[in-house]
Amino acid sequence: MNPKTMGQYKDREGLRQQQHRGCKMAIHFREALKTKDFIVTAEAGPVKGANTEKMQEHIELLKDRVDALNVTDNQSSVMRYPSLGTCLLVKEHGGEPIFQVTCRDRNRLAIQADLLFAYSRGINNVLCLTGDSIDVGDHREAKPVFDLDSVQLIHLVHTLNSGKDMAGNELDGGVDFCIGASATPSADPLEPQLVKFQKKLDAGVDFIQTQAIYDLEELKRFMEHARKMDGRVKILAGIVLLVGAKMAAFMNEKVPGIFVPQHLIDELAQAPKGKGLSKGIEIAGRLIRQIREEKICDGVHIMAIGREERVPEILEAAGLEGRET
Amino acid sequence: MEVRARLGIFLCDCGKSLNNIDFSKVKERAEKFQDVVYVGLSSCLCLKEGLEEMLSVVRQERINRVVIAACSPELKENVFRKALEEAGLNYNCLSIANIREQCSWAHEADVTDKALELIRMAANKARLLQPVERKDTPVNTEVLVVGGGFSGMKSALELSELGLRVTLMEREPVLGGKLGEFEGFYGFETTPKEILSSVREAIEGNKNIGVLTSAEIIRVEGEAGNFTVSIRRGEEKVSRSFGAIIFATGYTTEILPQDFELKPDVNIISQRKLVEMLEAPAGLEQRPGTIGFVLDVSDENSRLPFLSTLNNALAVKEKLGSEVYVFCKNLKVDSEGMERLYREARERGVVFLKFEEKPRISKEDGRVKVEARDVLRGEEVVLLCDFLVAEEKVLPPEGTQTLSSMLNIGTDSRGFYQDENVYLYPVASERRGVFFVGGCRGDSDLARASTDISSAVTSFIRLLSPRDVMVEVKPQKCRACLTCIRVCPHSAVKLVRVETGEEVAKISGVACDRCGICTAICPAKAIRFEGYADEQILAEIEAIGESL
Amino acid sequence: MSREDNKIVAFCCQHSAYQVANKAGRMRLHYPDNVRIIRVPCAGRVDVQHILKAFEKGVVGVLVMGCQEGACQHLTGNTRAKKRVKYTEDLLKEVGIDGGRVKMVNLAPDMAQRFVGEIKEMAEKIEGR
Amino acid sequence: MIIAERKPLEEIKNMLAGYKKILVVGCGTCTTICWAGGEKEVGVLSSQLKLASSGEGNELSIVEATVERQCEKEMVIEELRDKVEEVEAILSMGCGVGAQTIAEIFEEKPVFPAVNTTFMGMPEKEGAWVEMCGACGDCFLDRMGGICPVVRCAKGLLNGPCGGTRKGGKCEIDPEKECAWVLIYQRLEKQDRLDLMRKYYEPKNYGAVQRPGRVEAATA
Repeated sequence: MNPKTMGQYKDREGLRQQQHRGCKMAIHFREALKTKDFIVTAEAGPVKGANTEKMQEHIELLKDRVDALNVTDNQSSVMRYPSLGTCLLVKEHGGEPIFQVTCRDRNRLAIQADLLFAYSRGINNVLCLTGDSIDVGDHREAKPVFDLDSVQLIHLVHTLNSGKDMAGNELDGGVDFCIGASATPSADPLEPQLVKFQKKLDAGVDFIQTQAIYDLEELKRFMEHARKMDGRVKILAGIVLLVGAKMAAFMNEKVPGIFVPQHLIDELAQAPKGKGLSKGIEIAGRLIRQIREEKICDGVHIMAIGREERVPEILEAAGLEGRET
Repeated sequence: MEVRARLGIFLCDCGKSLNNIDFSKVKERAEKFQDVVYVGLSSCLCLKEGLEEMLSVVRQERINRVVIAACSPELKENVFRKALEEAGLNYNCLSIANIREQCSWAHEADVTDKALELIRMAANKARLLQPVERKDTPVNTEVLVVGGGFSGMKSALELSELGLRVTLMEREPVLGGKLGEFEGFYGFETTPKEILSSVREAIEGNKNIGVLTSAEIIRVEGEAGNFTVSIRRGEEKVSRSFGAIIFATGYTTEILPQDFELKPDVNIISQRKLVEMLEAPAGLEQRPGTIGFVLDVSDENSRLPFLSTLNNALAVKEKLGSEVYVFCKNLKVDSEGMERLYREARERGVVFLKFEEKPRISKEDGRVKVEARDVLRGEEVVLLCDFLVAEEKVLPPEGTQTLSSMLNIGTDSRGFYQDENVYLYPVASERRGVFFVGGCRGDSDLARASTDISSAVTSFIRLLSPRDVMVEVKPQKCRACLTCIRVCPHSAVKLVRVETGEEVAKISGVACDRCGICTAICPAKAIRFEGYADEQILAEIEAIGESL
Repeated sequence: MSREDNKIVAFCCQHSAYQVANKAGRMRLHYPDNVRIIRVPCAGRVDVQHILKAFEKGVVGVLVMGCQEGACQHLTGNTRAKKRVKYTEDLLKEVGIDGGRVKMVNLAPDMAQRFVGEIKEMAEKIEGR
Repeated sequence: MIIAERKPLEEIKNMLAGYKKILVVGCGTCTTICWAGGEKEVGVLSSQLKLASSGEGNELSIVEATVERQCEKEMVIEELRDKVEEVEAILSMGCGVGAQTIAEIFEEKPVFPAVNTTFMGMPEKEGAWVEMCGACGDCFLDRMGGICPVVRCAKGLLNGPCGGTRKGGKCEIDPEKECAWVLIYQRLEKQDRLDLMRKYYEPKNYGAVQRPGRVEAATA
């Protein structure tokens, strides 16, 4: 579709239908949020380099198994193939992308421009993030931008949705994004995080994808708070695939905001040699199953960092393989 | 105006004993050093004859800086300084080259060249020495004694006997402290209560001692000779000045410490409870047949529990006639008279049992059952006793940490004042003019407390003598960066406003302990330490370089 | 180079190391005679500049000798000296003077043997430089 | 106060390559107080330069000076006028402002910075400083419990902590550093003013100070 013609669609719904022409994916993610009992999203991590073959394989493998595919934005501050570009690939393959936007690398001009471009290409979902610090990545001498923070970014997307830019100028051809944000259920202390979480809800979000969670009690406690704040928003629990006891211990020690309980580390450690990953898949499946059965939250977001090809196994272990998307 | 240095070098061969130095060569070469007007050799510079000769030369040659090449300075420096003052020279115009211990004796071969270099180092430094003025800093002679127990009251009395004013402060409404909690000192005619009341009486009748009860310190500012202490008494707050502060804040005991895993009970009791029983034996329903003591489970460092156990065991024997068993790991009898107490206790039939593993304690038929393995006999012992007296852990009193940070004075690993720093031991602290006596230095007995008190009083008297200001801030160079205030280990530096209105650091001559840490660290080089000033140390270094 | 040109400066705290040096002399524990002792009131008085100046003047090794850790009359004097010695070592490395030529030594007043050992070690080190 | 750090000697030596006579100038104000370029540091650097150059058989001639405030033209002129004549280059141990002031006055001589100016900070203890202010030109400490997230939060966030906060309220990038937002929360909670944190803060006006910044007092 030619972006120049976008302006002619005054009716947003019409615009959306126009964009969906020819898409294989049955339901738009916004619809899935409304209609599905249990929502499943997964993460597609862009590669370092211009060879997109592997990503395309992953997209092809996952697009019909999940409700949407998140595309990370220079994840962990490591420079990669762009989020926006990968979202386009997802679209080309008929998948439903969630465009992850961080505030680390672009100022308010660049972010707005990227969002306009994304929408013009049928990318309708955006996950608003602050972004990891430059210091954890591979370009530590870069200038951190952080012109906006995640809450301001959510407000910004709403501003664009209302047909205006941040400076109050009218847009020729508006947008209508489905907006998501993140949350950290295992933060310590939790209270300051909850204040910020409330601000995100107040700004108006359609869905929340949490950081990795392993302790379901912690998740339940968080959900209690979250439901009191807003009963409507859809909350997807973040599940990061563990590949072994070592990784779990490493995450506990080094990755902020993540806590793997000792019993899971022990379980991984007891797995036979070379079976750590299978054990990790089993654990992820079990967690997802429990979340779904106990209706702890509205869905899950699977992050199989670097092992996207194993996601179907996780879904199978969770009893979700073959469900309608 | 700078007076040109006229250096006199006095060599001493220590009774012709420093054979590996060729003194004639030294003399010949040293005469050529800059500003030297005289070089002489003596064999007994430190004796009357040598000193007199030196003095006459100093006068004759109008020598204004003296270099002595002899034994190590700490041996005769004061003798030489005094002598120089007789000759009308400031005592600081002396620099000593240690050619004996650190030269002749330290090496086997001929060390004439080394000796010469040491003398040149001393001469270089001597040229830059400045006469030191003795400043009589006014010192407040009133002392604040904190803590109205035995140690505090005794300190106040001793100071008042020297004619000094004392304010005695106590947190509780009455004086007395812990002493009353002891049953008696076995073998002493007077009881602790009698000692206490006689000391208390002496305090009350003493014009030199003011007593403040129910009083607490809220702030301490200033330095030795001039402390300002803010004190709270109920609603009232007062600020008073003192020359020194003696802390006698005592100790506290944790009855049935946590690590003992015991709960107080009708028949698992504390030493204090036992003392109450012993004071009024008539109040007991029946005379206890067996009394046990358990010691040394939670704290091996304290002496006090052993002392009270021995005293109380003997008292039980005397007043109740019960059977007494003492379970302990190690018995500490190192305080004065304790060995005798121990022997007496054994003679009187007190049974001591040595365990390695913690005894198991349970209740049986309303009595206390103690099971332990006696390692000396090598057998299991089971004792049923009517009362079990449990060990008390000796701890610093409440508020010790608050005081410690208020005073900027550290505590040891157990939280008591005056850790084992050899230089400050026993009663001094890193802040001049602040002393610790008695129980607040860890557990103490009357003998140790009395020694503490005497040392503190002596130290305070020494503090009153005038001191020379050796370390000074040059106000015009000071940038008020507060570095010296932050690093001074003796809290001797503070910020003052000078005439120009600027704030600069100022070092108290009385509180300063002359370490030079501030001098080394000052980023503006604004602090001068006479005798160890940068230019003086560098001049010594220069002398080493010159011969290269 | 003769030993006389290879001089060592030892800054000695008057409370400990200076006494130790005297003790070594009294015990006639001989040590290399190229060491020059400078008496300081506390190791904490020794400053970076004093050490650098010694090297400027051609001295080839510097020892800063203070009290045992935890036993400084001025509490932090010896630990500050240790930090300063470390820093000076770095500064000297920057000008091409290898590490190990400045050393902090902690001594109790009775450690004469240790004192002599440290002097000998430094003397050997600079001889082989 | 302005905080600075001495540059590595290698970098300074490279700047000075080819110059024989150098003036090393300290500043008696900020860089003295932060131990980077006061009279003492001037001495240390000069000593080091002499040692390095004599090791290379090419001894530098060094003049030392310290100006009370290197950012004040009058003080620089007064202190350095005569000394500058005998040297070929000037090494400034003042902050970037000081170095530029000297460069502006003695235009014919090259001026080199011997320190890196790092931030505006507060002494934490002797010899340690922490950044406190980023000179954003739009102060909002009144709403932040007196804690500036613009520089004390690694990301300069305005609406609360990022998800990277570590256990115990430490910063994502350094477990030794406090999370500014946890501090703000605790401070406001103590003052019973948490409402301030719950409010939404619009993106900051980063154009509050127009570069190059210039302020002129209305009464000047």
